[in-house]
Amino acid sequence: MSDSQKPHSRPSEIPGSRFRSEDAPSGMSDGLNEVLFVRSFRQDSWRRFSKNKLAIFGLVLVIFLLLVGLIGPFLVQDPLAQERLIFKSTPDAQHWFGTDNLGRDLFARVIYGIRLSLLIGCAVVFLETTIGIALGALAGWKGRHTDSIIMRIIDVFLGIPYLILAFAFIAAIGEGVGAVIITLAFTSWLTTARVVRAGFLQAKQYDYVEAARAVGVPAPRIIWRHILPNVIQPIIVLVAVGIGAAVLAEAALSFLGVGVQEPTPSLGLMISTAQNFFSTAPHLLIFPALAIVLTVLGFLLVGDGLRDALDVKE
Amino acid sequence: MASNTSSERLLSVQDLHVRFETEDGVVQAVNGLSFDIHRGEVFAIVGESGSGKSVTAMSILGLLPSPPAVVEGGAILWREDDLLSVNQQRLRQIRGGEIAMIFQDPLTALNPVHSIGRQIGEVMRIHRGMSKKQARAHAIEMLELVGIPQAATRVDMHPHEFSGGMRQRAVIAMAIACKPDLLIADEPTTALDVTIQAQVLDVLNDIKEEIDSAILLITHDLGVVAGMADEVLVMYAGSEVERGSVDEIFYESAHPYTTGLLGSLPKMNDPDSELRPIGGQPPSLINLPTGCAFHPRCPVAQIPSPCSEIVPVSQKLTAKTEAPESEHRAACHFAQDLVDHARAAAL
Amino acid sequence: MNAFVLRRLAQLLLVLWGAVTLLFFLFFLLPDNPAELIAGGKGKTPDPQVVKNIEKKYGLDEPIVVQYVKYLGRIVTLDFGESYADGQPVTQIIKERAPASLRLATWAILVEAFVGIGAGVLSAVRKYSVADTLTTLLAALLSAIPVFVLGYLLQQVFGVHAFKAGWPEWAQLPVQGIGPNTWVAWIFPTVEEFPYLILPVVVLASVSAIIVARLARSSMLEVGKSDFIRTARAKGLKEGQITSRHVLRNAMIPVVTFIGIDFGVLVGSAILTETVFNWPGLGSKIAQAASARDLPVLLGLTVVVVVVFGLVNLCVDISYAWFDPRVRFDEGGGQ
Amino acid sequence: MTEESDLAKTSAGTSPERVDKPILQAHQLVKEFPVRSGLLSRKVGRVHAVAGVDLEVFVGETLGVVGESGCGKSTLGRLLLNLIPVTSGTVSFEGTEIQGLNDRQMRPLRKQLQLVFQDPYASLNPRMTVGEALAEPFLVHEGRSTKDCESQIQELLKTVGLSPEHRSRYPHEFSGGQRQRIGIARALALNPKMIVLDEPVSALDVSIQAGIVNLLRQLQRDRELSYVFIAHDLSVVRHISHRIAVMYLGRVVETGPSEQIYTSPAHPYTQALLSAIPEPDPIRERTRQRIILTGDVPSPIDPPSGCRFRTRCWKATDLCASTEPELLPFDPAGTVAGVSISATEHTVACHFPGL
Repeated sequence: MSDSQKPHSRPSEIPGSRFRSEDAPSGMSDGLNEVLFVRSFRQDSWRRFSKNKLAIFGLVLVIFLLLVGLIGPFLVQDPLAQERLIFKSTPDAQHWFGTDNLGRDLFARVIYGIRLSLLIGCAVVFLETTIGIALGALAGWKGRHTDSIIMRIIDVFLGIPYLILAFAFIAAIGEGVGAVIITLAFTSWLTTARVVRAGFLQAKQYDYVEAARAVGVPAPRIIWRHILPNVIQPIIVLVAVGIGAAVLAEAALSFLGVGVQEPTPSLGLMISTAQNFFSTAPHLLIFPALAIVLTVLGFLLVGDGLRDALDVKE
Repeated sequence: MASNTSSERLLSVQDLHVRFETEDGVVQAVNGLSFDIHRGEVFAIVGESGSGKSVTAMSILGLLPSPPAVVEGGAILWREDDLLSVNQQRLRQIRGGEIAMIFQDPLTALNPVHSIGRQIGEVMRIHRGMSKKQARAHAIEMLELVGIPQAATRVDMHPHEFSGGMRQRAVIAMAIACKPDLLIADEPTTALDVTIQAQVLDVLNDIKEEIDSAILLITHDLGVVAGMADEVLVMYAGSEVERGSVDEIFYESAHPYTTGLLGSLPKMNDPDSELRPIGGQPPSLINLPTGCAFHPRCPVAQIPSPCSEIVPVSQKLTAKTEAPESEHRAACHFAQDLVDHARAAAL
Repeated sequence: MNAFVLRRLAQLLLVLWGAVTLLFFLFFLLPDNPAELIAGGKGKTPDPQVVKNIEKKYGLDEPIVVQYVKYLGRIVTLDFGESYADGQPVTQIIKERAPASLRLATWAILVEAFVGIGAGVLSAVRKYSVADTLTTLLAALLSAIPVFVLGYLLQQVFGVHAFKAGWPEWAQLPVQGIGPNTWVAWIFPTVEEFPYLILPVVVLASVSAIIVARLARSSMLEVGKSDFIRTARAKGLKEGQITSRHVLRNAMIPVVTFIGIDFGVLVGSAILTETVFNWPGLGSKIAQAASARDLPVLLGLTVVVVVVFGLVNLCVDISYAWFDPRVRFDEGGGQ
Repeated sequence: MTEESDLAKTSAGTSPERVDKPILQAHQLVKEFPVRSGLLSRKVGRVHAVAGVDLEVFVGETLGVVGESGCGKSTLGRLLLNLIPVTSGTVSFEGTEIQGLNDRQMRPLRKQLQLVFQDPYASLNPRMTVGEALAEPFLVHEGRSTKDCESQIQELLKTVGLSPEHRSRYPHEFSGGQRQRIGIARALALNPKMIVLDEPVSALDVSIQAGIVNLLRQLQRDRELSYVFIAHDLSVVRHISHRIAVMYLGRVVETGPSEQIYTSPAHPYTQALLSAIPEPDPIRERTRQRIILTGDVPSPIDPPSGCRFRTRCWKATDLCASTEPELLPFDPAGTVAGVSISATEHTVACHFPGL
């Protein structure tokens, strides 16, 4: 970095030290920022998040669904038990959502389906984020050839449409819950890695990172204390959005018959089956579909709210 | 020193108040500022970050983003119009046509996707109804006027192909394209290197003669003020603390803040003198000190009274005999004493 | 400019090679023996002799690396092999099905771009208006509905319900297939074909269009805050002129990038959409091939999709240079 | 000769007597950044950021490095600290060559050699309290936790004029000047012998600048610190420096005791630079003559042949285009040339030096 390329950085370029509002005047004398007493970043973000009605709605939805996923299965009937005499029955007091084409309690299946969706979503995002941070950090910190190689790998992965890549992984490792988790994780770490890499490249230019080096702080501590906390915001957003995306992707794979297999209660699979009976039993499709929509919606809204609150730029 | 009171008054800002309603509270950016600008003069507003000088400049053309900015009370008179209440059509006529602006950062002030010529020509097309072709020809003329070599080829280039100094010249060319009566230059050289700054100041001085306008110069650089300005207004925390002719401000400063600013500058001709910083920190505009906003940092403040209790009004100071028209004013309870002291010391 | 295009083409080849390699090894390292699949299909135990013959016929008895090199060689001559399922040459399948997918995708992208950008610009210009709030809500809802559910709902409403409730003729839409499929006007549908196109295009475009709208909105607002907009205002431009001359083109830069990247998502959605609407394109075939483990078909069609994806992004990059003159000149400099 | 060293001493002004022993030496320092392009990031050019710089810094003195943006002064500062690898040349600190040492090998030296940044907003991690930031050097070098070095942190804060209570606050709660004081405190933590100050006051308001400059001068007196003070603001540089090196496009074009550089600049660029500074004195401003340079600084990717300044120089001849001038002792009388170069001497790289 020669100094010609390094513009006199303005305070507004530093994360957390900027006074924020969607209508913040740009090009306003930087002094205005300077004299404003700026509250701590966390308080600030929370305040913005809590003012966002949609985001709060999403958060409530997510908490509710998490409770459903955690506690629900202990309260409902066996989702696999077939009550042979009541196929495709409409909702009633005993079977709140009715029964499916094999006479299984749909309410129980939807609850289990939500649990499975959340389980898959969280597991996928955990794996994906771990891989993404590791590779992104490696590329961003090491630079040069390591960076080039990782970026080329990402290019290749990005060059293959997501669902096709998922088909390929599924083809190689087989079907079922575990395979779906691994498949989705290995096909979705790209964004995280790119974001982390970009964050590292930027953070490496920050004066305080250079200051840490100048004091003699060893690399692991620089990464851990100085860089990661400052690239974590976009990752938080990606995690929230990622869970929703994984839920959708699982549903799509199961819908196409290459994901979770019968008799495991998966929402996508339920919808796939229900299509054949829509005219006689629309509830078979509506309830699982509603469950997916609410789950995804919750995480998307939380993600969007976080994006605004943390002021993450795409 | 040209005496300006007799020449045509162009702009009159009267009791201007601007606040910003932010999430952290209300920022009082400008508190009751008044000044007049006459044809042919360079009027400088000097202040440090947060003093409200740029906000003042932007409020003249109604360029403050609202929200969060709220301009309340006061008037900005331009000829017969009050710019704060004038209709949109007339305002657009004035913008770029009668009053033009030069911004601080020439890189961001230019649209990256359009050619320089198109951006300069645009002003002519709006205000003079020129055709594309005429506007381009005029743009070349303007670029030549501000000293850009090979203007005929450079006119079709994009901003990123220009160096910093050339960009600022292009911005100036754009501002003077319609020969405005008032040119507002908001920190026109702050983003530039010293040798380039000298070039740009030179251009500004030349075109001032050329278009016979007035210039409102907003800057924090007292050196630039000394070289360019006729009249100076010093701002601190959104208010006028002192105003007068450039000589009065530099040689007979009547406000402790002005004195402090001058004292904190390194002197080229006296390198070994100890710098005298102004103590303390700039005030928060959300929570201004009571009384005189400068009192917590002021070396001559009498606390509690009057400095921390009574807001000083800007008072006219007795002029030196040879300058009867002087409008030297300062907002300090001890302004007259300080001036007398300064004069006594100079003798 | 030419150097730029050449460089991007070279990059595309590299990505293509990487993609083929990745997919080849993923597909061919799977636990099941492909020959057994061909002989008996999933879950059956075929005669070992038959399996051997098949292995010989398809060269599956050779080491994997040899198969890989041979496959690469064949791809270069545009030979993607034959379907395991029915022996049809993959090239034949591509020829038959690609135009249908192309028609669907082109129209979907057009709708996505125009509707998305239009709605986004409207939202940005009338910030916090009813229309703006509505797009926000719709955006959240639409991105949460799985493509196949959306498709199915539309089928029920405009196909089944419209018919039952006796809606006007134009609102009763076909829900399956592509119609006469005459291809008189290439990707432009004939009058008879048009109704078949509506629902699949709406489904395919909806999610992306809504993202484009959100992106265009935030991008417009972001650009609206930049210094050069203030300059434009100081010049005396009308707000409308500022938007059309100064905001729009700058704001479109990230939107165009997104539309390019989004093509990959679109392909994924197309697989689902084509399946739901029984559209005879590449997407539905990919889905069939994937669940039937018809590897040559899957691999061949994927190669086509990757190439098209790459070309689309190349076009995006070129149009980028028009939107943003900085790109044209930055080629030599910087990282 | 003697007269010149006398001058150097007087220019040191209020600072302690300088010991004539270099603490930091740079020899033929070169830094080139590759310009990459193309598929495989091929190198298509080089930014000649620093192109063969020699300099020495003595114990207890301030060397001012002056130049406009793009002259390579910030890059030079980082090279002196081995924060970026050199392309060629040597940097030795107290006789030890430090170029090419890796981060671990550098660690013991980091105690001695410190850095203060231009932008007080960017140089502090927004997520660490002041106490944590100041404790970090102790943690890294002495393995002590924040609690163990509580008293040192309080002492440091007092030294730079802040209150010890400030240690639990976050950077955003401070004003620009206060943050710069924290940055200085961090640099001082391990009691360094030498600090590179990269435009430490350029981002600050004038009323705040003066306080920081005074603090730096006082610290130098109290601790016998050596400074490399990088700046584009010539008036501040003069105020704090004993010697000055003027840079243009990656090269030192003139160097000497600050008094001489300011009163009798020999290089046309130095002359133009000095004349371009606007002075806060209306009468002087009205009367003085300015040298206004034409054009802009050429690109460091493709610098001019011969003398790098010749494209903007009013004295330039064919000689300047063909032959690169060496940094040679400047003798205003023009009688003797080519005697041994001592570090305190006034040297200039120009074929036609003088007024």
